[in-house]
Amino acid sequence: MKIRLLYFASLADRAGRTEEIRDTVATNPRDLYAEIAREHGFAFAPERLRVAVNDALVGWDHALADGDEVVFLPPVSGG
Amino acid sequence: MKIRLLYFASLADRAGRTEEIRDTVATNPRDLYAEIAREHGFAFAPERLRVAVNDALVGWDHALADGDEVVFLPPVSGG
Amino acid sequence: MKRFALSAAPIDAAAEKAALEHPAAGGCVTFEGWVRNHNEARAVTRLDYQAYGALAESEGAAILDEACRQFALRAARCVHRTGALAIGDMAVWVGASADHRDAAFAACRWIIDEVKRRVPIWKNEHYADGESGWLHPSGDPVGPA
Amino acid sequence: MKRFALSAAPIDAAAEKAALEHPAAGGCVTFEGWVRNHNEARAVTRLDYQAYGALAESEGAAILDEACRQFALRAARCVHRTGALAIGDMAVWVGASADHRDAAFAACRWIIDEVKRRVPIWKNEHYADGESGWLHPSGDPVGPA
Repeated sequence: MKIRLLYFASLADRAGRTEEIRDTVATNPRDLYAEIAREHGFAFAPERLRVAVNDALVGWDHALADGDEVVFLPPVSGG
Repeated sequence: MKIRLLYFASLADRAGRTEEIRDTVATNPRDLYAEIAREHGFAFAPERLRVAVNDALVGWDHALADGDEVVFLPPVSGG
Repeated sequence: MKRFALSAAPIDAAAEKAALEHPAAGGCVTFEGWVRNHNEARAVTRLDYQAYGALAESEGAAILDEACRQFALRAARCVHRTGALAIGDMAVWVGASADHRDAAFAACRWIIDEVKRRVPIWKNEHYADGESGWLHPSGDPVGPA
Repeated sequence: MKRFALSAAPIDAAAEKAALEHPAAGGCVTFEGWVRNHNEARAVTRLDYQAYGALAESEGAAILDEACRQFALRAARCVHRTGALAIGDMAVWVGASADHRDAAFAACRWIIDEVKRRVPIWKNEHYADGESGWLHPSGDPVGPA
């Protein structure tokens, strides 16, 4: 299925892009992160990230659907 | 000796004045307060008041001098 | 500029806050006391504040100096109104700037608590039923300096 | 008016504070985060804030709603900047009004802590030595992940 990914902060720097559309066999964020972390060389362990699907925070086992927009959130530093 | 007294808040209301000059035999604020509390009918026990002489806080046994300006401060309610 | 002031005119909060700025400060915390329309379940219509001016200024300055020694601040200021105030008017403004927010929060809270406890200012509340009264909170007496 | 907002333009603190007014409120506490010229002993020259807009707005709104349920407030608001900021610029503004100052202080502190912990906004610090880095949880710049 096709998934749209948005990247922020150091993940965008490392990926060299702020978004991409991927055709993936991953069915949940856990597997999807393993796939893209390998490809882009992301150093964050999943424990340090949060995941959002379609602009809402979800768990790592959330079932992905075709057309979903997924964001892996590195630790935040607002304020 | 002559002492100038200033009154604030409910003490001014009770005394019916904001200041007075008294000829007194009191040699410290403790005796002076006993004298004026009797005369003006002040209800505050000295424990609930602070005393200032010449715009500085002092203890109840502070030695008064002729011409001193004395203020008995009821509990404050600023803020 | 004095760190503590009494003011018979409305407080210019923006000017006070601007005086806290410092390039090393990571933020500031301010407290504003407003005249509210109720106290202890009575409807309040307006207030008068009376100050023992000379001692209020020196006691207020002492509190601000103590705050600057106790907390890691870049600046701290306080202004307190005197005279007649209406509902919604600003009665007191306190501000503290610091490199880190812990110090700014702690100092701002400490300053307003000390001002309320120590500075010789009294509030006369006017109630909707026509009565009025000076507030003399009971509580622990404050010793001489 | 939304309680939480992102802003690409300078924050109008006076307008935000005015939106906290309420005749029953006895005061308000505000926190302003300012861009300071140092962090962890490094000289900072400027910052960029990047936000994941949709989630930042909903997470920020959730924090303000939670604050209004947890504390006895009359109003609470927060605005966070995005984009390029210089030293001294206001990065975030938080304000809470309440009948009593305990609630206003506690809520203001809780809101800024939660915003810093939860809202998806990231800071890129630019240092005097020409380096820069995105700040992630501990405050350590991590460069590219």
